[in-house]
Order: sequence, then C-alpha cells, then structure tokens
Amino acid sequence: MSTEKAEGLRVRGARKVYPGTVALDGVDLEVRPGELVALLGENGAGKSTLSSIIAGVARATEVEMTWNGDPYAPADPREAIAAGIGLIHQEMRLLPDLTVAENVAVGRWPLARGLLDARRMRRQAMEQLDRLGFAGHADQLVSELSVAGQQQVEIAKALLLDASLLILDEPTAALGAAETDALFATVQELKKQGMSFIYVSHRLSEIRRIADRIVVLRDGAKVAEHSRGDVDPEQLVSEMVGRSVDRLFPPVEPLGEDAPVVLQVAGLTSRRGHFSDVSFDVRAGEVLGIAGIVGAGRTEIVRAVASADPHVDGTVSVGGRPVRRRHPADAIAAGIVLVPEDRKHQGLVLQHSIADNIALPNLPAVSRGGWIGGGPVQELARTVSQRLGVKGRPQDDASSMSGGNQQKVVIGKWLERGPRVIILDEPTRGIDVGARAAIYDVIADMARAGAAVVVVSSDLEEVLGLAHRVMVIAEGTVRGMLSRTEATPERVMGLAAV
Amino acid sequence: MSTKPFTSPTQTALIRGAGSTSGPTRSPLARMLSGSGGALIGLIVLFTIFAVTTPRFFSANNLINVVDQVTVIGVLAIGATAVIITGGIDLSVGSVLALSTMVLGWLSDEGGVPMGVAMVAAVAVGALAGLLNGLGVTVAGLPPFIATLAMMSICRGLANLVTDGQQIVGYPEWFYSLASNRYLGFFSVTAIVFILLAIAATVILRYRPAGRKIYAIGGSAEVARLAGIKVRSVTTWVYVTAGALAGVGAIILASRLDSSQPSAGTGYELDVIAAVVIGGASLSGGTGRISGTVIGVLIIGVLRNGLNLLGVSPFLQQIVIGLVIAGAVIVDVLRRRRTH
Amino acid sequence: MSTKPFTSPTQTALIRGAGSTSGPTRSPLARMLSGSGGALIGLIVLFTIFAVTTPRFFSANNLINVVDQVTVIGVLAIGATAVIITGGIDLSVGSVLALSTMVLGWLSDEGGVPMGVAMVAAVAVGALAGLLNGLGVTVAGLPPFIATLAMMSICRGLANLVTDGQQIVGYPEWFYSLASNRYLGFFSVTAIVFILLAIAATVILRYRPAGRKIYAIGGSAEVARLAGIKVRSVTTWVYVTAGALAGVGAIILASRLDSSQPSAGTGYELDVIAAVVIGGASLSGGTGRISGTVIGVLIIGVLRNGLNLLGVSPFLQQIVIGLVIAGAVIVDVLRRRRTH
Amino acid sequence: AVALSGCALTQAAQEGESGDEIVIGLAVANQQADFFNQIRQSVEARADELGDVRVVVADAKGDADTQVSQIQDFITQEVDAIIYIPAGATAATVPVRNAKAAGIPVVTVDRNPDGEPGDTFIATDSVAAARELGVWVGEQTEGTGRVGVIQGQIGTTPETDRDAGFKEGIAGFPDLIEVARQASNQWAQDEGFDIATDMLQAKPEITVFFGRADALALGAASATRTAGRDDILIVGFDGDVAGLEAVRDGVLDATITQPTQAMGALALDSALKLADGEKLPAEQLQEGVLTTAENVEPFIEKHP
Ligand SMILES: Nc1ncnc2c1ncn2[C@@H]1O[C@H](COP(=O)(O)OP(=O)(O)OP(=O)(O)O)[C@@H](O)[C@H]1O
Ligand SMILES: Nc1ncnc2c1ncn2[C@@H]1O[C@H](COP(=O)(O)OP(=O)(O)OP(=O)(O)O)[C@@H](O)[C@H]1O
Ligand SMILES: [Mg+2]
Ligand SMILES: [Mg+2]
Repeated sequence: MSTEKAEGLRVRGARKVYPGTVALDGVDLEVRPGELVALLGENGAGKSTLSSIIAGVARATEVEMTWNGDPYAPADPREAIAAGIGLIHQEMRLLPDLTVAENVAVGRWPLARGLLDARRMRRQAMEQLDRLGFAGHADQLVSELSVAGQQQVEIAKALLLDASLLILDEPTAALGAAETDALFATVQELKKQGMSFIYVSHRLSEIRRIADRIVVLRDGAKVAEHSRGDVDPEQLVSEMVGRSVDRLFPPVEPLGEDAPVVLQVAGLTSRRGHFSDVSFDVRAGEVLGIAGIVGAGRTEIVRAVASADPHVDGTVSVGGRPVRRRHPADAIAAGIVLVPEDRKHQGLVLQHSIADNIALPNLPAVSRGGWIGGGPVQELARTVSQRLGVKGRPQDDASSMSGGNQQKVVIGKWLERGPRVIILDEPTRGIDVGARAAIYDVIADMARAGAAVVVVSSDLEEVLGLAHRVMVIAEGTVRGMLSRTEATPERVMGLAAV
Repeated sequence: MSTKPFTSPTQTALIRGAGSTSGPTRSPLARMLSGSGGALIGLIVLFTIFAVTTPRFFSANNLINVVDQVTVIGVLAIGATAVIITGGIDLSVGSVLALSTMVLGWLSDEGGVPMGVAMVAAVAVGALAGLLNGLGVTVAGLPPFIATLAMMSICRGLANLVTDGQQIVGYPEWFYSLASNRYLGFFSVTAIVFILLAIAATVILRYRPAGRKIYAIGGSAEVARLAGIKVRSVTTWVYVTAGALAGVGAIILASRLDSSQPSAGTGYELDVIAAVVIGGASLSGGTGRISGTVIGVLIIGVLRNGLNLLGVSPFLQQIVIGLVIAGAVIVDVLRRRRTH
Repeated sequence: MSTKPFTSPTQTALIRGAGSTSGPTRSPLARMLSGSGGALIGLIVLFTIFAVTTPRFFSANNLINVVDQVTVIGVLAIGATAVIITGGIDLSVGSVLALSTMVLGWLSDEGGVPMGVAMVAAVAVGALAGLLNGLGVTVAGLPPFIATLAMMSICRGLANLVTDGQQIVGYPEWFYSLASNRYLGFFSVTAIVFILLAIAATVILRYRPAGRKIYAIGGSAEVARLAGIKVRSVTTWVYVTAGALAGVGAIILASRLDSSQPSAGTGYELDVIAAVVIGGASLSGGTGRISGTVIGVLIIGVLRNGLNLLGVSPFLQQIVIGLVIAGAVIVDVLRRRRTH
Repeated sequence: AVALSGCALTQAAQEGESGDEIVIGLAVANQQADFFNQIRQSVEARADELGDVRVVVADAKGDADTQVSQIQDFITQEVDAIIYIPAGATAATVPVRNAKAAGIPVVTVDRNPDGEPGDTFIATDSVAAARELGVWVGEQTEGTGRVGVIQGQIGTTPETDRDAGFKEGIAGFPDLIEVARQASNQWAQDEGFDIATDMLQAKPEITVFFGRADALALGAASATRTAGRDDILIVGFDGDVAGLEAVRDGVLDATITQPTQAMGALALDSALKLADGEKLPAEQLQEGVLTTAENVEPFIEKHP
C-alpha cells in the first residue's frame, strides 16, 4: 500500500518541553532509505532529544511520525527496535561487569534449543567488531576497555540490531582516525544495502565525507537544510551558531627564550606496562600537545603525572621540586591539575549542583575561618560561569547541563586555584564549535598567564592549532617531539602509526 | 555502577563495594575462579580446619546433616541471588517465610484443607508478598531496601495475627518425613528440592534469556531498557520468584520442625544476604551466580556445624562467624584486585 | 547514579532507589522541600491523625516523652546519616552500642574506674569498632554491608563475653538522673545531648569542608579523589564517628535503663536506616540531611508512641509501621517525580 | 519404643564410660534472655563442681530451626544426654524425636513439647506462682487499683501461663481492674520503658504495673520515675539478679524468683542419671518464690 514517497521516516512538528526548557520546538525531519542525514547543531540544540524521540527512548510532548507510510509512535525502545529503528546513544550505555560479547548481544541473545548459544554470541560480536577494527577480544570485560573500545562495542551492538534506520549520536567522539575510517567504511557498505542513517556529530570534516543531506538545528528549531553533504563548513558553523565564528583557535604566542621550565617529567614508567620511560618538560606559558592514536597510552601518562594512578616509577617535578605521587592531592598541592577525559565519571558529581561542583576543589577559597558560606559558593560559581560562559544557574544539578557546559564547569572548577600546570585530556570531546572556541580561548589565556599547559587530544587539528610543541605517543613510548613548525599532520601521523 | 573506563578498580570498589567480574562466557576454569573463587577457597580452608580438629566432622552422615541444615537458607538464597543481581535487596524473606508457614499450618490444621492445596497456597502467599515487593520497587519507585523492609514488618505482623502468636502443630506423618527420611541412602526430599532448585536457577540465570536480562538490568537498568528489555516486568518477576521461594522455604521449615511458628525465619535475611555476597555477588548489582551462593550458604552452614561439633561457646561463635564472613569476602576482594 | 539525560526519573529510580537532589546551596524553601519535604508531610499527617484519635497524644508531656524515647535511635541515626551519604551502610550500630554499654558497666562496676573515665572509654570502644569498620571498607575493600555485618556479629559476641551474658546494674544516682530528670522544665540531659549533636552534625555537614567532602564522596568517589579529597581517610573518619556516636548512644541507654545489657540495641540498625531513608537520604549516596533524619526518627517514634497510646496490639503495630515506612517514602518519591 | 531406647541408652552409657568424661549437650533457647543464661551458667557451674562432665552449649538465638540443627550436631557428637530448653514461641517436638531416635536421653527445661515430652521435665509452676503474685498485689492494694500489664511476647508459653495465673490471683478483688495491656516483642527493658511511659500517658489512673518479666518491670520503674509517679506498685517475674536488687532497693515491689540455680543443677543431675540409665519422674516442678523486700536478701547472697 505504501507509495514510494512514503518510504522511510517522516517526522512532523516534533516538540519536547522539559520543565524550564523547550528542547524541541516543532522540528520536521525526513530520512529516505539508503540515505545518511546529518544532524548538526550547538550543544543543547536538541539533536539527542530528537534522536531519542525517534528511537522511543523519550516521549515527545507533541509529534507525528510515520515509518514506511504507517503511523509510528514507539512507547519504548523495544517498539522502535521491533520496527527496525536503532540508536547508538551519545552517552555510552554498556554493562561494565559483562564481557564484550555479552554487551553486543544484550537483549538479542542467540539461542540454541532455548538456551544461550555462547559460541554464536561471541562469533556474531566479533564479526561486527572486526569490521570496525576493534583491538580487544570477545571475552574481555567492558570495564577493561579504553573509551574507544567501548565506543566500538556500542556501535557493534547497534549494527547487530538488524535495523533499517540507525541513529548514530556522536559515534566518533571517542574514536581516532583509523577507527573512524573503519566505521565509515561499514556505514557506506550498509547504505548500499539500503540502510538509512541519522548521523549526529560535531566534527564538521566528517560530515563532508559521508552526509547525503544536512539538517541544522538551533535552539530546538530547524534553521537550515542542505540536500547535499559537501557544504562549506564556515556556512554550517554560522548556521549553527547564528553568527559567524571568525576563528576557532586563538593565535599561539611565541614563547620567550627565558620562560622557565615548570613541569619536568623524567623516566615515567607504568608498572602495569601502559607506558615506559616517558620524559618531557613544559615551560611557563607553553602549550604542549600530546598526540597519538587511540590506546597509545596518553591518558595513562597524564593521569600518572597528576598522581591519579599509583604503580608508576620515575619523577615528576614542578619548579624543580619533586612531586609525591600517592594521591591526586599531592599533585594538586604542587600546582598540577587534571581535567579528565571522562567528565561524567571523573569530572562532575552529576547529582550535585553546579555551584557545589565548582566549590569542591576550592573548599579553602570558599571558607571563612573553616566555615563554608552559601554566599561565597554562589559567588565563585557565578565568577567561573561568567568567565567561561557557562549556561545554567549555579543551583541547577550538573546533570541538567549540556555536554559543552559540563565541560566548561570541569575546566572552570580548577581555574580559581591558579594552577601552575594544567592538563586537559580530550577537552572538547562532544563539544560544539562555539563552545570549543571558548574553551580554546581559556586554554590560551591560562598559558598567557604563565601556566604550563598540556593538551591531550585525538583531534589532530586541535593539537596542531593550540600547541607550541607536539609530543607523539605510540604504544606507551614517546615517538617524537615536534616543534610547531615541524608538526604537520603527515609527520604526526607517521610517528603515531604503530 | 555505570561505565567508568579509567577508574582504578580499587577506588571504585572503595565506596560501593567490591565490583565483580562475572563473564558467563569465559573458559570453565576462569569462570569457576571469577564467579566464586574466593568463596571456594574459604570453604576448602574451613573444611580442612574442621576435618583436622574434630573427627566427627568429616563423616558422610555429618555432611548430609549440613546439607539438611542449610536447605531453608539455601532455598531463600537462590531467590536472593536473583534479586541482588538486579541490584536490589530483599529483607523480607524471613518474614514472608513466617507468613507462608503460618498460612500452611492454618489452612491444613484449622481450615481442613488438603495438605497439597495448603502447600500451593503457602507458595502463592509468598509469591504475592514478592509481587507487592516488586511493584513497590518498580511502580511505586521505592528503594528495594525500604520496600522489603516495610514488607518484612508487615508480614511478621500478619504471621503473628494468623493465630495470635501461637504455633501450629499436627502435620501428617508423611509431611514430616519429607525433611527427615533420607531417600537414596542420602538425601531427604527437601534437600533434593533444594538441589534441583539450585540447578534450575543456574541454568536459567546462565543460559536463558530471562537470566541474561536479569544481569543486564543489574548492570544498568537504563542500558537494559534501551536494549528493549521490559525492566519493570522482569524486575517484578524476580521479586515474585524470591517470594515464592520463601514459600517453598516455609514448607521445608514446617516439615523440618513438624510445626509452624510465627517467629520462624527471624534474622534469616542477613544470613541469606551474607551467603550471596560471600558467594561473589555485588550488592550494586550485575554480578553473582548460584554456584557462588551455594558455596556461601555452605560456608555459613559448615561454620555453624563445625563450631558446634567443636563445642565452641555461642558467644565466641558469633565472633568467629563475623571474622569468617569478613575473611571470606576479603579473600575474594584480594583475588580480584590481583586479576585486575 | 549517573546522568542519563533521557531517562525518565521513574526508570532511574527503579533499581537503585530514588535518586535525590540535595544541593546544599539552594534557597531555604527549596532546601526544606528537597531535603525532607516528603517526610515532613508524613510526620504532619501522623501528628494530625494521633491528635484527633487520642486525646492524650498532643500534650507537652507526651511530646517530651517521644523525644526521650527517640534519643538513642536519634543519636545513632546522626552517624548513620553521614555513613549513608558516603554511599555506605552501617549494620553494626546496635551491636557496637551493646559492646560500649557493657564496657561502660564493666569498667565502672567491676573495674572500679570513675564514671567519667568509663564514659570516655565507652565512646572510645565505639570509635574503635567504627575504625575497624572504616578500615574494612577503605583498606580491605569490603562492601560496607559486609564489613559492618561482620562487625555486628563480632561486637555482639564481645558484648556477651564481657560478663558472660549477664546484665550489669548499679550505676550512681546522678548517672541515672541524666536521662530521667527533666531540666529546664522540659528536657533531660540526654535529650539535650541529642539535640546538640543534631545541630552540630547539621552545621558540620552543611558548612564545614568535611561535610562537603562527605557529600562529594557519596556523589562520586572518583570525582572526589581527583579533586584532591582523601577519600579513604574521610570515609574512615565517617565510620569512626558513627561508632563513637554508638558509644554515646550506649551511655544514654545505660542512663535511661540504669543498667547495661549485652542484648541492648538488637535490631536498632534497621530502625536507624529506615529513619535516615525516610528522611530523604538515598542509599546510593550523595544525598541526605540531618533535618530529614530527625524527622524520620520522629516519624518512627511518634508512630510507636501513638499506637501504644491507642492500645494497638504489637502485631497490628508491625503492620502499620511497615505501611507507614513505605507510605512516607512513596510520598517523597512522588514529590520528587513531580519536581523533575 | 521403651525397649529400643533402653537398649540405645546402654550403648550411650558405655560410650560415656569408654571416654574419660561424660558429655552433656545443652541447647539454650536464647542466651540474650537472662533467665536462660542463668540456667546455662548453673548447669556449667554444677558440671565444674562434679568434674568429669563436659557441657557443650549451643544457643539457638530464639530460632527453632537453628535449634533442630544444633541438636542434630549434638547427636553427631554422640553426647551422653541432652538438656533441651526449647526456642521459639512454644516447644518444638523434632529435637526430642531426633534425640530419642538416636537413643540419647533428653531433659526438657522450662517448656515441654506437646506429644513428645522429654524423659523428664523441669520447670517452675508459673501459673501457681503468678496466682500468688496476683493475690499479693490484691492484698497490698487492699483490693483497689488499676493495673497496667506489660506483656512478654504474645503466644509464648510463659506469657500465657503468667497471664492465666495472675488473672486468677486478682479475680478475688473485684475492684482491682486491669485497664491496659500492651505486648513487647523481646521481653526487653527498653521496650518496657516505652510501653509504660505511653501507658501512663494514656491511662494516668494506673496504680499497678505488672511486668511479665523483671526487665519489663524495671523498664516500667524507670518510666514511673521519669513521670514523677511514686504511687505505683510495680511487680515483675523471674527473679533476675537485677530484679532482686531492685526489689531490695524498693524499685520493684515484688517479683517471683524462679530457682534457676536449682533448676540448672537439677537439669544436669537429671541428665547424668538418665545417661546412666536411671528412670526419672516425668515432671520435676519447682516452686517459684514470691519475693519482696522482706525475703530478698538471702536470694541476692545466693540465688536459689
Ligand atoms: N532530562 C532533561 N531534563 C531537562 N532538560 C533536558 C533534559 N535533557 C535535555 N534537556 C535540555 O534539552 C535541550 C536539548 O538537549 P539535547 O541533549 O537534545 O542537545 P544536543 O543537541 O544533543 O546537545 P549536545 O551536542 O551537547 O549533545 C538542552 O537545553 C538540555 O539542557
Ligand atoms: N581501566 C583499564 N583497565 C585495563 N586496561 C586499560 C584501562 N584503561 C586503559 N587501558 C588500556 O591501556 C592502554 C592505554 O590506554 P589509554 O586510554 O591511556 O590510551 P589513550 O592514548 O589515552 O587512548 P584514548 O584516546 O582512548 O584515551 C590501552 O591499551 C587500554 O586498553
Ligand atoms: Mg546530544
Ligand atoms: Mg585517552
């Protein structure tokens, strides 16, 4: 009965109201078979909300949807999956205590005579994961995987859904270049088989590569639609942000000859084998970029520098004085602070307010004679919010903020301490262009104020755009230290390759 | 606990309790070690100590006694394992057991109902209490600790009201012999029921979709929901099952005591939970296995039995039991730390 | 619980218990409502019901009686609130109280030690038990449920060993009058101690860095650690404090009863935890406040008192108490759902 | 059955002789209760006195199922006789049955299982003692008063017996009326305190408190003192050490002293005799003694 025109998904007037926020305000969307529609927009524009409504995860306040011509109103994810619509959630949703294979199979366990067929379960999982270039094995616990590995498991889980429409909400946020390539190859292959996609990403360069059409959201409304993928990024940015963003990266100011060495790392070696013999210096006002492919050991190295992991040999000194490494408090006392890569689990107490989160590492600063007053806490929160342009009232729960704003809070909570060394691990993962520019400005400001800055990122453009020098890590060892002029994408990639 | 990719295991374990690994799809040896390794070591150590120190311990007869002595707790612990895997807890099992046993006695004694029907009713009453627990958790949104704490109090009151606190005696002889006659030269009917239930639960948890769903829910209710699992209904069923098993436990207890007492099962909930956790389950959900629970139950049973045989004074026994519970779980924690 | 932007609150609450918002930096009204609103409504409802049904309830004298009746549980609940905010649980409070009260009695009676010194020793013994709990959790990596369950058994055994299970009588007259003489026309010394401790705990949790750290640890131990908080040592101190408060509770109970009994405090742990949760704390940690706990304690106290005044039989009381516990927390859950 | 158990008895006795000591299993209902704990202590004291006798103690903590297991363990140890103080509300038959099946004689103390009595039964006649207490209260109050009863655990044998006896005792005083009763769950002093406080609040006309155990009565005494009521007659039951001292000090007005020392010693002696194959009377009831300030001193010196 369905006419050719009605094939695929049609969304009409999607509206979602949260107490205090209108997340979506009457958005239309159409996805045809075999097509990849990219959904763009700033943090909080409503991309995930729209995705969730389509996948039955959230209920719209108002919406009219048809799927292959029939009315479609999923009450829960089960109904969406049954209809052939699957979602890879922006926040990774895995079971840490179960194996990779179990996680991929969750909800769709292969059975033999009514009982779980564990061998088939493993085989199916690895078939998908191999296509994505997964490095682990089927029996590994998910909690042992790197973020990238977890992301790949999440993707494999969705690929096994047998969906005809798959929504990928920022699937590459945690992936490096090689993994991203593998994913895109898989996506292209599936498109040829008639599968359609909704693709959400903040990486505009990716959009050019794979999008058939582009829909841009702003403040919950559709502001632009392009019927092709290779749209000029600058145009997209101005559509997303509502103004033109003239530059992403602040200028990198040359370092004075006499800038003193602040952070000195010598012979740092993990007793668990994550990295060995890592040595480097960072001078006052300098930004050191750390590049490498996923799983190279960058996170482990910077965590060791920040005394977040025990079981490490070697020395870390600040201003010539060695830092004890028993507890993160040791590093903090020496002036080293870490903005961790996983803001939800390491950066924020999500059910506490923004103000409380900012106050946490600044308890002495908000105390008067050992007493914490509500006033100073609010005051500090306002100061930090203003400085970084955080959207959200100090008393709101951290969990109610968009990712970009959360990231700003994670960085902001350390600024008041005036750290001598600040380490940022993947500081803009999942962050929109506008917010990214703001975070880059903050990074440059800190350097200008005399801090030694270390930026770890899988986004090569980011490393090259910010850093005075780039250190390349592969397999837990330093493969090269490049000056700003030496650091071309080709050279970095060459050194990073295993 | 949700995905914390770069958390050191020690730190995560610190507050919420030891996280646990339970990959059901590992090699048999790894599986054995990961599921209940710590507890198994504890059990073997206890066995050895008692076998050496008290000659009567290591006799077939005594070991069968131990099995008989743990049947009630064991049956309850099977249900509790499932509840704990979902991330819940059931404090009401002892009281639900008391209510079921009183219903059994009242129906068969006062009510003149045939024994078979009364037994079904006892299980049904347990299941009903479990259903209310489950709905309290899934529909009313109560924390499991509170829903089942309330049910614990309610069922104890009801159990007492049935006969105004009196015990009920006068079961038929065949009923008493279910727990006391040892068929096949070894096991009583009640012990066989326990063993069969344990096997069935192992198979369901490990190889049936229902079991896998329970693990998924405990790992993360949200992940399970996104994967299309009916979290509320599965969770409710788990509580219903735990309640029904308390009903089965009530029948076993009545048979064992040849009577029904409203004070039955007082304090069992803590024994049961201790057994499940000693067996390797984590109270934060997502892990646990029946084999481990059975070992946990045996540890508690062997310990009590051995200390009695040794003639250790009851006050000292309490101290030793506390130390062994802590010790058994510490062994498990250390073993896991090493594997990480 | 982590942020799940698209989770319906019901779903998240489903497994781990109702999440809660407790930003200590909110407006006074929001603070009142978020901290203990549900419980407060419950308390007011109870008050109204009893005031209408039994004329003697709403008299100054009876209300003072209620305060006296809840002092011991109240003092224990203050410590338990802190423990629960860290995401832990303390099942040992009742037994630690018993051990402390026996040490108090033994030292002052048999040991001939001055009463003041014996009181200090009782608190110190409680603190020591708390220290072992804390180290069990933070250093040995035991789940709090297990560490304190073991301690519960150990302390009960020790409490009994002190006098081989005998109670101790014969405190000086002035000691007995601490709990029985009502100074200022109203409160006994013990009630005043409780009120002062509650105020001190409120102030510390809300306005001292230590309090902030406790909330942060419960919210996320890893975030707290990376923010430079010594998670282990703070957590250990929280258990030490809970133990010391059990020691204070022991002194109050001894004064109230003019004797020390090794069976003292049996089952208090569940009352205490129920009070804290009714007061709005979540067992998954990160939330809770003393004002809520005090209301929770009063709900339990008023309920028992009112039902006694009405002459309700203890069996019916158990049922009513179960229903009220569930009801009070459901009110809270519903209220939170609406604000979400 | 007699022949069978007799035959098994000799076997047990022989076992006892072949080892150098006789082993007696003592299954205590609940050591948290002072009454049971005292019996346990007196059994142990008597064994020390005799020498050559080892007492193995198990505490059921009030749970009948635990007690079945513990007696099973006694049987495994092949003890020579068992002293069984039943746990739970009322006495379970299974432990006696199991022991008899194994040919081990049983002395039941305090409660005797219906239909499966021990070889001998030792207890106080609580009904008679409670009746005496009731009459005493009637005389003290000159037959006028309002009684508040703080019950033990409802449904248990002691509660039922003490209730029946006391009612009979005060029946002869028509103006001595029970106006309130409330039950405790654990016979505990803090429960007694709270219940009595609330009773005084609800029924200020109360002039007599009967605590069904000394702990409950002591709780009531604290409550009356806190309420500033010194006009209330308070009586207990059991004759705990604390109870007796309270009677001496005038805190309690009377209690019934159960001869726990005598019962414990008698239980052990009976167990030894049964182990030797002797026959004993089915019941060996002891007198509970009404104890007031006048006759309390000797009991404090040496508990009967
Ligand atoms: N559970 C919730 N309660 C209240 N507000 C919410 C909730 N979830 C999302 N919002 C709000 O809805 C708006 C849209 O959020 P959404 O997550 O859809 O944005 P997004 O475009 O996916 O952003 P990002 O790029 O950061 O992922 C935001 O203002 C957000 O704060
Ligand atoms: N919690 C963990 N348990 C076990 N292995 C881990 C854990 N975290 C990381 N690893 C492993 O350590 C190695 C280094 O990982 P790390 O995350 O430091 O690399 P990275 O370069 O920072 O990569 P990413 O870009 O994913 O953060 C990887 O092989 C990873 O699988
Ligand atoms: Mg999003
Ligand atoms: Mg990394």
